[in-house]
Amino acid sequence: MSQWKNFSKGFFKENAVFVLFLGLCPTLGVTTSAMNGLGMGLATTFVLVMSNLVVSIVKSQIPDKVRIPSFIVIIASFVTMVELVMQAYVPALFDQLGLFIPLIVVNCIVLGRAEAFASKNTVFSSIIDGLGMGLGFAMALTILGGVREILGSGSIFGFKFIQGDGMLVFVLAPGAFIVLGYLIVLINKINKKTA
Amino acid sequence: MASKKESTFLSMVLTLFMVTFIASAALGYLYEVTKGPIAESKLAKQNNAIMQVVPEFDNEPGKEVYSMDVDGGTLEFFPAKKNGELVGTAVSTFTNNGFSGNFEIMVGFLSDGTIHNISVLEHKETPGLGDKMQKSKSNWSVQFNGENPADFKLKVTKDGGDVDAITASTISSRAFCDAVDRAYKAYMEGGKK
Amino acid sequence: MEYIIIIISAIFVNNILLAQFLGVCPFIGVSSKVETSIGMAGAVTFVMVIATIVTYLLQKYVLDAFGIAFMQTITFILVIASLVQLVEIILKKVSPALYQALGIFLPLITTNCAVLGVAILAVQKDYNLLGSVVFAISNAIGFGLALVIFAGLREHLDMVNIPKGMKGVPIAFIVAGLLALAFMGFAGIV
Amino acid sequence: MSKITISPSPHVYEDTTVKRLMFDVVIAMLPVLAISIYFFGMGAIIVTLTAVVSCLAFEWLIQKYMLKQEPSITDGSALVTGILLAFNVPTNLPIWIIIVGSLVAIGVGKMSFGGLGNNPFNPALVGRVFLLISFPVQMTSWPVPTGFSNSYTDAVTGATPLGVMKEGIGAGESVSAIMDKIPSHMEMFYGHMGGSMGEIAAVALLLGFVYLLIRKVITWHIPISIIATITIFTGILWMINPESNADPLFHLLTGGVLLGAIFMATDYVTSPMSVKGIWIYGVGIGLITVLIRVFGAYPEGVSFAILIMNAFVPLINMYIKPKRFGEVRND
Amino acid sequence: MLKTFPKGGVHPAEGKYSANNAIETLPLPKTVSIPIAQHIGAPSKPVVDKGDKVKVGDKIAESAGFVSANIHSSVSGTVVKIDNVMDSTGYKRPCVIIDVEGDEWNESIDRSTDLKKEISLTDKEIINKINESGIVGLGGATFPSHVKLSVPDGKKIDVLIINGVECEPYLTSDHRLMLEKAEEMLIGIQILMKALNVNVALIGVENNKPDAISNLQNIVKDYPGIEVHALKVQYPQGGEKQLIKALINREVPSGGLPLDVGAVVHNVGTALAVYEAVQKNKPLFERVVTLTGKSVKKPSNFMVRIGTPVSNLVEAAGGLPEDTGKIINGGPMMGKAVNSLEIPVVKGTSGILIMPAELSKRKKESNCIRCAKCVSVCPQGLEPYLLNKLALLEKNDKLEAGGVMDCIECGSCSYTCPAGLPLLDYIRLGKSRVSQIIRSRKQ
Amino acid sequence: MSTIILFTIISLSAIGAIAAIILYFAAQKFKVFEDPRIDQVEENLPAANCGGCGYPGCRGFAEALVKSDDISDLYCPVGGNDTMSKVAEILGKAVEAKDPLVAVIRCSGSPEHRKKVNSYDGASTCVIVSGLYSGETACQYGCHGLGDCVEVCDFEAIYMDKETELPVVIDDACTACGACVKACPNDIIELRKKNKKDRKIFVSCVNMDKGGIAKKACDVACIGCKACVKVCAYDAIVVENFLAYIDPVKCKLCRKCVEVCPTNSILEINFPPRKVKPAQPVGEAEAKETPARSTGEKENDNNIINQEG
Repeated sequence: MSQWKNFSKGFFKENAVFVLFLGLCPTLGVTTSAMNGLGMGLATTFVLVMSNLVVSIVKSQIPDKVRIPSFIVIIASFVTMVELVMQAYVPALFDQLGLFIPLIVVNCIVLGRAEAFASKNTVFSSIIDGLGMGLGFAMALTILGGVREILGSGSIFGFKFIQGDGMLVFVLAPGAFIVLGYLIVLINKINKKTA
Repeated sequence: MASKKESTFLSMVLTLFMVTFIASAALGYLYEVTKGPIAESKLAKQNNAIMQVVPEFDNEPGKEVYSMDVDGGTLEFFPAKKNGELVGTAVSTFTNNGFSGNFEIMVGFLSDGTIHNISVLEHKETPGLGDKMQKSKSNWSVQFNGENPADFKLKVTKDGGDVDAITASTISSRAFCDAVDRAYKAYMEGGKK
Repeated sequence: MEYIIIIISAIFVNNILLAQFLGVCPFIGVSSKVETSIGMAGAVTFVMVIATIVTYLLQKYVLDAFGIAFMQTITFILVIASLVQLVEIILKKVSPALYQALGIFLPLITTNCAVLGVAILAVQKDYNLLGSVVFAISNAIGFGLALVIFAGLREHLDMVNIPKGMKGVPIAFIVAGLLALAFMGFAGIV
Repeated sequence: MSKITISPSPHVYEDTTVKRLMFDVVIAMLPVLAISIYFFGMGAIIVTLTAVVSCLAFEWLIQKYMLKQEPSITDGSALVTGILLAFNVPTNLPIWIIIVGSLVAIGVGKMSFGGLGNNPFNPALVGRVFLLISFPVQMTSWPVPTGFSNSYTDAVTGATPLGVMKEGIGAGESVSAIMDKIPSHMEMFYGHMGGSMGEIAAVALLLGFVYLLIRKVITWHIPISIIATITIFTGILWMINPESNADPLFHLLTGGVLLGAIFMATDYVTSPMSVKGIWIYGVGIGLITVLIRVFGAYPEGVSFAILIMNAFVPLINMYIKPKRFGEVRND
Repeated sequence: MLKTFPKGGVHPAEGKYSANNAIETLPLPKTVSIPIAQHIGAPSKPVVDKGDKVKVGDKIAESAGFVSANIHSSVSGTVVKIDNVMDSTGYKRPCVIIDVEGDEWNESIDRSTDLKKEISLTDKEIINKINESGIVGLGGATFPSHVKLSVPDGKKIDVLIINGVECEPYLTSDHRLMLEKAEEMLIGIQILMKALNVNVALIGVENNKPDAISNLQNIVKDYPGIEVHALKVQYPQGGEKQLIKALINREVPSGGLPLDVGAVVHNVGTALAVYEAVQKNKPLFERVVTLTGKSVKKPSNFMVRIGTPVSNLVEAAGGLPEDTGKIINGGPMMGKAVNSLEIPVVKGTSGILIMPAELSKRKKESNCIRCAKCVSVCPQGLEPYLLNKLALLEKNDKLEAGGVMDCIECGSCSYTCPAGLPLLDYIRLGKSRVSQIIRSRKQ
Repeated sequence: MSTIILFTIISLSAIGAIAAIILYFAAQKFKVFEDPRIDQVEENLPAANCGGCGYPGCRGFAEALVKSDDISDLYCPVGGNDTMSKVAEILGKAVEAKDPLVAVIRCSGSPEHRKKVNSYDGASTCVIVSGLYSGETACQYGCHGLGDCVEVCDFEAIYMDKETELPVVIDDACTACGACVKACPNDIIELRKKNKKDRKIFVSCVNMDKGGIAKKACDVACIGCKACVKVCAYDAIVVENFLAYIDPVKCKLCRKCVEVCPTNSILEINFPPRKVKPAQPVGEAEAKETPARSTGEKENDNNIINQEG
């Protein structure tokens, strides 16, 4: 597989959110606005890339039985780093994302990629894979956040374009589920057409 | 591909130990590095909130904070001083009657009890409804500014008070009044130092 | 009374799945049959309660005691992962019947953010040990309730002709959305 | 001789069709519509027409262009959804909001599941609750029933008796004091009060109920179980403390209890199949309604209660079965 | 209050056009094709060969087991061949084809019309006689009657139930029998009572046949132990289990037989056949068949020899109407639509219904709206909408758990479904799949 | 080094070490043996979970493969010989190579050839019609045309031809899983050996009526005349119950039988066009024209589909 393909598959063909249905908790939880989605997506991307990198480096040194705990510790370390750094330098975003930052650790994508890809591939392709999957995830979150923001608040990236409120349901829990449901249908359609 | 290590007892424990060792060392170091900025940003946030609700000051209210237990919770008082003179007190107060549970606001009182300004610290109220109490969402809370609860009834008009409720969010408005009222009473009953 | 509020809040008002989006992956994954969803709910309850107790003690006697609260995430997840694996290993040997019923869901639970989420939330909310346990149980019940209702709905959907593009996960999300919409009615009960 | 038809038995059929059932429901709703028009004037007409036309249009468009099916809007189900949606909103709701509601009701609530018979939730209620949460301000300012001359665009608005009651009790007033501020029970009975257009006139709703019973479109079980539960539950609360809890009759006459019990909870598609199941369903709706009304933030809970119990229906159907003939009991 | 079964049921339009037309004897056909399998159970073995001469009442095929029945010639003449001919099931089955020559009866048959009241045979002899005469249930199920009368050890029968309900719309053959042959029928019932050693026999008649009820009630006074009960007009009142429930309030357990609740059910036609066999030594070779339909010129009840082509009946009733759309062997609820008039009348043929084209198309199908009407009309307490879906999705284990084997195929669910769904079609399919599974499990 | 870092390292490492020790001993103490080969085998199966092997899903099949000593009876029709040889390699068991198969439809009774005499008005599935007399035509053996086989095909390898009202198999998509064979109530569909270039010769009829009756019901029915038997040089054709059957193994695709069949019920598919025989009587040529064209069309259809697929 060429590295380009390796990178780009995370956007459509194997998009974590729309196609593989992974990492749904933050996907639904933080996407009340496009900005939040983007922030969460980038945080996850960082963790993904770094954990993929480390896992692919140390893979041969780790016995099978403690593979999963070791991976989890590696991932959790990076998550904690993100946590600390965000708390220090972007406290506002950190407050917005709240609980979901520590929960990156249990995001199935991160562990999934470490398990399925990084533990079997070279360092370079692992980074590319992590970057692709992560940015694909960020893209999905931004789209979802964007749609919810447009419909729910009448703004995009905080820029208000209608007077008053939008349809509030979309910034609340039910809207998250419904928008994601229809987005999946849409992405499937697009994927099928390009296939 | 390099051959995998075998899962012996020693290798398992050793590996896990190594991983946790490195991880914790790295984290510990990072914590040391970020400790300062985190504390700073927290302080900045607090100061920011205080700054919004009281007139200009030059002391560090966060350092002179004192507190008082009221209604099963704790109110914190941040005295703001300019040139050693008390210009106002920021009171962080709470209510449990919010639409979605409790929320916290910061009320700034001038020394006579007049409300200088109010900001919302933390809330879970419904977006588009209760969250209009935030300044960023609407000007609703401005109506409190400059009013002294001594002659400004901290109740929504429906309940016979002087506060115009947020449209369709009487509960949030009522809870908001409750929080302000709690701060006012505490402030007047000995919160004033 | 305090505990009743915790219970009602966790089950109905702030349902962990429908309002807080924790544990959505297994929610979508394991909810196609009522029977399996009951098994999953049982397994989650079990793990959630044990994990909350262990992490509570850990937080109180290790993290807080040493002033290293920032290590919360990493220690919690490590403990939960080991715990789940331990439970799985023991269950497989001790009670194969229970393993058949619950055990197959255990690996899924490691990555169920509901467990970690509840453990962290219980610490954040400053509950005491009993409060934490009540919180964990009621969240688990809330999770189970949503899961079982949802599984019932999905079994119903299996029997009707869903449009082709909507089949499977998309329609599940729409149903989840409508369920969350219905649950909004409980707002303000506590 | 032309070709002989062959088919498995039976060879005769009852003349009831889906269409007939749906149009019977429409007929049963006419008195309610009439009273609404009498009290709210043009607003009632505009809202109903908008809802009906947009529901029909969305159903047709979605079937034709998205699902690529033979459009079946003539079966009357979209018409019923449209009227019910209109019944559940204030008569001064802006047209575009009604259209959004219709789109959600038909598009999300019904067609996403494949159309009539497949949807687990009542489409009209999905539309209404969606609107209620999305546009809380517009959905909770009801025009005062001044009569046919009532203006659509700038009617005087007020709260429903339920809203007034909730506000009052919340503010610590006594029930008897609040009662003085709202219409009498008799006025409520014939519909002289603020509220969504379909829920005000108990007398017209009961008329529709009788018609549906006579035409055997519905059985009495669902409405009666809901009404009985609400009566008993609120009755107990009332007897405990009549000054902080309204009387049962007040609860029955206000809000959407009758509309919900007669026209929406009885929706075939989203109600249980067995009589035992129907009792559980009805009692559940009643309990949740009172729970929300008395303890919750919303003054009215019928819509939510029905939607929540809709969600339980598959489970009820799965575990509550009719007693089989000759069933060997193990107990 | 009239007695009835407690749960479900429908009331289709009755359409009993031929109720007032007395039974006519149909002229002999030119040839008859007598299938060797006219009953439930093993097909009989032919005992005649091509070229043999037979008389009316001669045995032409022999019972091939306990659950099987003898077949007798219904005409006199020459056996032309034994060949596969399509019967009412649509499959080609072996038939004995006889060219009719005159009408010469077997000498042993008592052709007099005198009533013979006293019963001289013992219970065992009666059962043997019934077996010998090839009597099967004439209500349509065609279960060999002697099997029903041979009560297994350990079972106690205390009541005989006679099914005169005729709940199928249009059909009137039992109705006419109860009017015209009541006396013979009652003696037949006494014979059955003797064979079963019971003292009570209850005749259930649907209340839409008041003349038959009053006629029977008049005569029954002379027959101790026999009672006549009018029943509510409600389909499927004539279902064995429903009839037992309505008359003696006992519920046949799921998967069980009437025997399990101490009852045996026989049709009125069977009772008459028993009388003729036991008292007149006349085997079962003719029966009453209703030929009716909305457009039929002369809706009639005919006494027909077994093996007569259906076309002969149609002819005698004024020919096939122009607008014929469907020809049904049996009643409209449970009968089979056939595609040819050349099929022979068999022991189980109670009527031929000719439906005009306008009535023979089904309702247009639409989505199930889950109105639960099917659940409320199911006399067996099943959930047809669910069984239908499960059968469609081939979920056989769930079908079995859902009680598909309890379905009596009465058709009430399909009849009532406002969406016009072919519920029973699929349930029947699911039932056959499940019964196959059950059978293979037993092996 | 600050104390915080020290505490951090000590506590986390301790937790990690303790967890590892506990897990290690638990794993030792509560060991349950599970054959690791099951996973290996499963990885090599196509994961279509179609049930074509007769087991519930690929995992079930994998377990069966590992457990049984002789796996020659077990066969994954979807994965074919490649998969089976891989599996055999893993398990160290021998596997016989099987001829690839493809489903063929043994009925040519389009409305053109087989007149409809009744109209069916019931649930739209072949199983139910098959319980009702002969269905819409006088041939009770032939295709009912309601597409039960299309319904069950997981690979979209069958579709209903609207004109002929008969199902058509897309050879390239067919995996010979046998689902359609099971679904057809009239046993019309047969899995036959796949020949070079998808060539096929088979009797496209299952009518077991006597010649006259069969012919009356359908123009292209096999009447059991045995003309094909006489002309076959390889003993590949047998006639039983008035119906011919060509043994796919013995058949050498010589096409002689196709020519002699008086009702054109033997089909040849995907063959190059025949050389035109010069000395053919005019009448016979005319009689043959219709069916010959119809098979030609079939061939074309197939080609088009192959290109698409």
